[in-house]
Amino acid sequence: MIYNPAHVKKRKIKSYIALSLSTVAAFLGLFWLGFILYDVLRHGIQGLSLELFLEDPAPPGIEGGGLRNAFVGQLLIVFYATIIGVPLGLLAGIFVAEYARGTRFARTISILSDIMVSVPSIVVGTFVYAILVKPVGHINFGGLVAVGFLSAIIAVVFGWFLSFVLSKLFPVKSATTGKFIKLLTALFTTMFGLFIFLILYPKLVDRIQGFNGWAGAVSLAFIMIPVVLRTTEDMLSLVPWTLREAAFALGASYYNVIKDVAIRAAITGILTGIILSIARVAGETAPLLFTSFNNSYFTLDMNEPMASLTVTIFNYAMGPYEDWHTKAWAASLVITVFILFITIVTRTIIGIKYKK
Amino acid sequence: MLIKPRLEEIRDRLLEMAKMAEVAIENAVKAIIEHNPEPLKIVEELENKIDQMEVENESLIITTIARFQPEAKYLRILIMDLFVNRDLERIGDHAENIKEQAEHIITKPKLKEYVDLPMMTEITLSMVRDSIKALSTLDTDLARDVIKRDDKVDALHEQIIRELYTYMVEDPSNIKVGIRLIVVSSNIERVADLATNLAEEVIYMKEGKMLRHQELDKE
Amino acid sequence: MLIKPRLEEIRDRLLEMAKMAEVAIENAVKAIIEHNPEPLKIVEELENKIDQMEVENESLIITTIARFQPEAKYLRILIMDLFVNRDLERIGDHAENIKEQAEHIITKPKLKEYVDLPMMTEITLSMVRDSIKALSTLDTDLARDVIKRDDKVDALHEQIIRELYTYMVEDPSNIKVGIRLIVVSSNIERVADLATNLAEEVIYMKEGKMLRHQELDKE
Amino acid sequence: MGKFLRKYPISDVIFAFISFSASFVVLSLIVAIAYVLYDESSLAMHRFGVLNFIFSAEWDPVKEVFGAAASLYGTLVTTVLSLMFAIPVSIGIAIFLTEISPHLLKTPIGIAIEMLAAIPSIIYGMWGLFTLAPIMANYIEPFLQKTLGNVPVIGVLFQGTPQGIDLFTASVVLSIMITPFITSVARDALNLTPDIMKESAYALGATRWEVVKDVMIPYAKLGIYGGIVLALGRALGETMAVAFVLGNNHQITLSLFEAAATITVTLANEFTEADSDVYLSSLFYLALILFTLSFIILAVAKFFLLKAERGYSR
Amino acid sequence: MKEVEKIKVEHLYFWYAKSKEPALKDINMSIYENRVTALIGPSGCGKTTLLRCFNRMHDLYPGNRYEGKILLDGENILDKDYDLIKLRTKVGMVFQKPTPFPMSIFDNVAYGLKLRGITDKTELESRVEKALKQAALWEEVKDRLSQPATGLSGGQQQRLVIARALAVEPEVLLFDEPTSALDPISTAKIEELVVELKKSVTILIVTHNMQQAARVSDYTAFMYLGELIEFDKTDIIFTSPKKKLTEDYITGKFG
Amino acid sequence: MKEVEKIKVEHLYFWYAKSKEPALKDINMSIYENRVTALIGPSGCGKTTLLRCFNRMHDLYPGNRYEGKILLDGENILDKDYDLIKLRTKVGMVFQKPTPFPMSIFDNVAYGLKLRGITDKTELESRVEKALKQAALWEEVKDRLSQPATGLSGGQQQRLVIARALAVEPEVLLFDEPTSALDPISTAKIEELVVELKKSVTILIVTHNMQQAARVSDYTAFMYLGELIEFDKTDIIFTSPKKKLTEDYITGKFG
Ligand SMILES: Nc1ncnc2c1ncn2[C@@H]1O[C@H](COP(=O)(O)OP(=O)(O)OP(=O)(O)O)[C@@H](O)[C@H]1O
Ligand SMILES: Nc1ncnc2c1ncn2[C@@H]1O[C@H](COP(=O)(O)OP(=O)(O)OP(=O)(O)O)[C@@H](O)[C@H]1O
Ligand SMILES: [Mg+2]
Ligand SMILES: [Mg+2]
Ligand SMILES: O=P([O-])([O-])[O-]
Repeated sequence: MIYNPAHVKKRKIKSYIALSLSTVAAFLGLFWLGFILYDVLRHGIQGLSLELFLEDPAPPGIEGGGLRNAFVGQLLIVFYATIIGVPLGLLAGIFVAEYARGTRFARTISILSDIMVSVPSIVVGTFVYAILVKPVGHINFGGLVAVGFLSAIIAVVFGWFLSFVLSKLFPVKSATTGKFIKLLTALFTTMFGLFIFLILYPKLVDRIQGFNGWAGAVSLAFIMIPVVLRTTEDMLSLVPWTLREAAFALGASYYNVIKDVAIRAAITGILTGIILSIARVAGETAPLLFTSFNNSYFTLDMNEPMASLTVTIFNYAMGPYEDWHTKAWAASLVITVFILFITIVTRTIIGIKYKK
Repeated sequence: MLIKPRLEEIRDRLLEMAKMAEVAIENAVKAIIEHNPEPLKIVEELENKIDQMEVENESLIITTIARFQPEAKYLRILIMDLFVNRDLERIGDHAENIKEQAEHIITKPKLKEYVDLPMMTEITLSMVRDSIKALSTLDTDLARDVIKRDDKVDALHEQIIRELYTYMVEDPSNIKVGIRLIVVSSNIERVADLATNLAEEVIYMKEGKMLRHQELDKE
Repeated sequence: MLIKPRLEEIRDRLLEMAKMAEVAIENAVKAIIEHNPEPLKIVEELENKIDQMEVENESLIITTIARFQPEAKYLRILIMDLFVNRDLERIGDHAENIKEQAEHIITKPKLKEYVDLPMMTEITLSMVRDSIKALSTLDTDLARDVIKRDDKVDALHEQIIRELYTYMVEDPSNIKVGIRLIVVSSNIERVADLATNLAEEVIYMKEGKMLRHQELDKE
Repeated sequence: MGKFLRKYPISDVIFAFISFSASFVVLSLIVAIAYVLYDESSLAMHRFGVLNFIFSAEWDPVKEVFGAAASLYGTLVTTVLSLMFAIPVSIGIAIFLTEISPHLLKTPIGIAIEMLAAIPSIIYGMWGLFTLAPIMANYIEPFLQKTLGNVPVIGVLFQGTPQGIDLFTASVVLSIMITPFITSVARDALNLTPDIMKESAYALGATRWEVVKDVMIPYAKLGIYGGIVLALGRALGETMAVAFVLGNNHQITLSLFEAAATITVTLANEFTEADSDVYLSSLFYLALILFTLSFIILAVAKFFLLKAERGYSR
Repeated sequence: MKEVEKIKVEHLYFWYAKSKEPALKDINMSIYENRVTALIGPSGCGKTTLLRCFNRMHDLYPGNRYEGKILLDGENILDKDYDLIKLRTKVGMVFQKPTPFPMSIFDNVAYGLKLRGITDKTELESRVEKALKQAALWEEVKDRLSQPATGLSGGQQQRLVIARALAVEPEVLLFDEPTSALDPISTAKIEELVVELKKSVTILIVTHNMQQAARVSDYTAFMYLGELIEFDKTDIIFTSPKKKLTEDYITGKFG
Repeated sequence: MKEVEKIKVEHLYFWYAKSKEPALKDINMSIYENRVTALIGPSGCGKTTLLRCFNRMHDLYPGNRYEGKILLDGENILDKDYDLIKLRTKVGMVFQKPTPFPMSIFDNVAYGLKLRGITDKTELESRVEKALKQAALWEEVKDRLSQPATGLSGGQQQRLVIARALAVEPEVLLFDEPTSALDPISTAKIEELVVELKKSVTILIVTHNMQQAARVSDYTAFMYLGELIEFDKTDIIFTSPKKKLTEDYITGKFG
């Protein structure tokens, strides 16, 4: 036994000091959080009132009014962002985690998504400005692409529904008829997608003038896509591979394996991932600054500039009026509470499901 | 417990073998007592069967040890089975030895009416029977009883030799048959020893205690 | 391989035991041939040691099987060791039997100068020695040689009985000693059988083949 | 194709194709961003060149002369400074969370720290403007000036009139923002140290700190680097948190107590006001530079994290 | 005991994608009907690889290549035209770790049946019950068929997976170290089940645990470096193998 | 063989934090110097829990509570005042999985020595060499002492960890299923090493593998539900245990 009491004592003191410093750091972190939340709460609560949610803003410099336009605008933008971003991210995640598992393509996509997740959101804003806002009056290439996406997604959702209904109506008897029905469905879906595109294009793109709600939704969607893709991929790859092999060994096709086994096993994680991505974009300001811009009037038309909470907070906080500052704090409180609530709830769910 | 059916199979085979050994001894001695070569045929036949069975059993037991890697109780059972198997085969061998002597003895006139020999055989066979019974029921009381009976057999054996000796001295023409009868008696005595062995195995099996080379009373 | 030292320990103990058994037989017969009770003391002593050792060995072997769960070769070795152990103990028993007869024989005058008995003993002891040698070197050729020598011993045994028979017929006062000498000869013959057994074990061990109950030549 | 169809059920073919197209979107997005930004900034690139634009500190919308140096400088200073503040604190927190905190507190404190990351950046900005800036201007900055301002060499950093709207405040806000990123990556990395790894160090008679220092930190090293680089990327691209407290002043000053500008702040404040093509194109040019920078840095972070992962799985 | 040949492997070679060396070299063996055949050998010798040839699991990954023949009831299942779904109906498989699908217990067992287009409820129910009974699980789960399968214990999950495989009435069942993730009690249960099941199916089992092979199998194949070294009755393999390599492995001289 | 008592456990109870039931109940046993003592029993019976009492590993987690005594060389190591660092110098430990620190091979072995303030290079070198030789690893690593320890194979890593424990010259060595993560060849090596090491240290080994206990240990303790059911010479435990519970466990009726 090699043992020296004096030396041991020295080591114990050193350990004590180092660990105390770490504890101080942790409390510093907690201090900032508490400080910020306390401030938001303290100031925000003063501005909370029913009018805040029910009235549109009063003209600048005049007291009163609310932020109804911004609340509604925020909801619309986030809603459309979700509609556009989630299916794309989800499908892409499935492709990367399943069909392309282990290939270089899959690795490239997931590394690129990781990078995309952290690309400065303001850069995404400038990008969307360039494709969806600026080219007004010119050939609207960006709008074309955006509407293309939108119709494709609607068509796919429709096609899925169709195949589901058909399979219920005509239970598959033989493999050949099954393939036939699926082929028909696929063709019909494609036609439907084209049809939607032709209807939507003039309706949406032609009427857009400068800043517009769609642009905001699309920029948020672009931020969501990689997030959803990565969580979907991660959650799917947490599903043990042997589970899929077990399904294959029973004679299932890969589509069946994905639908019946892989997605089912990963669904909680995927859903929480989606919700977290919504929470994430709900707090974004920078990408909206020059896409959906701002609008002091209430509107539901996505083709017009649209107010959002975050941009409103920016403008009001920078503005000269005390009343604006109070409103900005109140809006901050609402958005913070919303995001923190979602975050905590979903993280807890993930924690329960995956950590244990 | 996948090993259990195997153990039962072995047990059944040993019981069958014991029965055969018992019948073989019985018939070999019967030929002498009844002065009749007929029962010897049965002995011949049984002996072959026993030999064959011993080989099969041994391989079965060893295979079972190799495959099921038994511990404690099951291992003790199997090791006991291994010895029981050999002991039973030895009983068969003794039947064969007796048979060989009997073939000669019955060509000569009968020396006398046998009294002690049937009695000794009877006790010995009861020992074989009971040791086998003790074995299949793991009844150590019965096994201890078997071991005690061995003394009786030993005494009878001495008695037979003494008697035969007087016959031989009386009439040297009896010597040839006398010697053969002594050999028969020795063989029966050996069978009783083997039955004692079996009984000891049972006690070892059940209590993990080795009895051999110790007096039963000293326990 | 943690089992190896155990196997060696067992092997060494068996060799030691074999040596003792051999010496015991040698001395028991020597007492008869030299008409001298002195060597019997050694027999007595060895017999006790052998008995004790047998119990120890058996427990050692079973413990080794239980603890090391051997397969294939090692299991065959240990099973063989188990039987060898018992066989050696039996040789010890036979020495004891011969000793008992010898005690009586040497109280009577010598029947004749023994010629066949020493020869038979010599061959038997050579069989014991060689079977043990075969065992420790796993030399199957030697083992086969041992098995062949058994015929010689059997022949000598017959020869001895025939000779003694003439002595007994000539002079009935020889009968008592004659019977005892026959018993001695039978015991030696049994020892030769056991040596044959050992040799067969070796062959089984090495080749996984059971020889018993088969003619060697038929192989 | 015929053979392919025979081998795989049609449902597989359709689904694989659809999901492939979706995953292709990600790829096209990155390329599209790079291309569009390049395309839009080509006017400015033509006029000011590359190196010239990067190293010129002049930013004058009236004269239509633009250079990125001032914004770049602000970006770099705030980033570096915020990392300097955040790294020791984050690692301290991570150590506290993995090794010191009582089990009951681990989850709540962990969640609390992660909540810092979930708070929208605009809240940081506002809080920085209304709460932190006055505190900085009235207490902390004067104090620093008094104590460190006269120290040779580094004293330069603390000159000027403390107003709270400056590089220093912005860096502090940023550091609070990125702390949870480093913390959570570092904590996860530290947590990946298997329990028996730690226990075997304890079993050798190590103290708690020795276990952290000799086993856990080396074990988590790559992960921590990755977290730092990730945080670097965040700090670089952060907009709203600094927009309020930096003042948007295109100047290069050694003093930390001066207003300045970062690329993001410039974009946020001026994009909608750009009234000439060159002005807008220059802003796109800035965005392109920022995109390139963050792309490179994030690629590096990814590299570290991947390597770390591979290290653990071994 | 009359032995009927169920599967015959002839000169089987197998290459994993991208590897030049074959993972299986010239395998020749017979698998007898209603017998348990065990595959043993040191880690990496190709046991799993061989097992997965029998239901062409390897076809899931592009680039893997077979040569030689595997005759199942006289038909070569390695034929390009052999219908994989038919093959996997005939040849079921159970994996190392239990793989219950994220569905109810009932749906797990019914899954294979549903894939085959059986939708009639009463038929499904009776088949599920039969399979669960065969897998000795019915008594334990009959009151909670609609609960998620993940709530079962490891050993129960493994029996569920066996029931799922049995539901489609396979003729051959492949087990890849089915007990290596289980505790000893569950292991004993599965072993007994395997011995019981051989009455109705032909069983192939890969195991790392030699004692397990010794306990449950009728035939044992010893593999080494992708080759089949010895194939014989289990009784013989474990007491007097013919090949030195087998003997060394069995007595524990290596892996 | 004269048996010298190295450790004496007297009426030891142990509670995990938050659990009311003790995980160890009234354990009484002796551990003899230069002997290998094996702890066996079904999963969850408290083997690991008992083992970890001997170097007070449980103290790392707050709320765990001991009662009773563990006398090491006559001193009660459960005393509040007993210096843990001293205890852990006397009592080394080796875990289920190899735990090489992320340093070079040399530094791994030298780590414990450095902690204890040994900085002299030649002394370090000679001690490291000695420990590596004791752990039968010297020959395999002497040419690459400065390479990272993670590059070693699993079995080598485990021997490295043993060398690391040996370097500080412990008097007792605790092994918690040291081979459960290893292949059979490495397992055999570790087992031989354990038997060899008992010449210089007293060894306590927890193992799931009964055969391993049978092979390496001189004494075996059988535990069940937190109690010590039987403690005796290994020879006796494996051939004729006194208690029915032990017999049932040994013959595989449960766990
Ligand atoms: N997907 C794969 N690609 C390439 N080589 C592989 C693959 N899977 C296994 N191998 C190689 O094939 C050989 C046989 O592997 P296999 O998994 O069949 O061994 P095994 O006998 O089942 O071993 P274990 O007992 O460890 O499961 C090994 O050398 C292995 O490295
Ligand atoms: N950290 C813990 N907190 C509470 N209870 C525990 C803890 N660790 C183990 N236990 C409980 O203590 C009992 C004994 O556990 P222990 O790990 O000692 O068993 P073991 O015999 O080593 O089992 P195994 O063979 O599975 O390793 C078990 O019932 C277990 O559930
Ligand atoms: Mg015979
Ligand atoms: Mg344990
Ligand atoms: O880019 P932001 O996170 O500040 O919106």
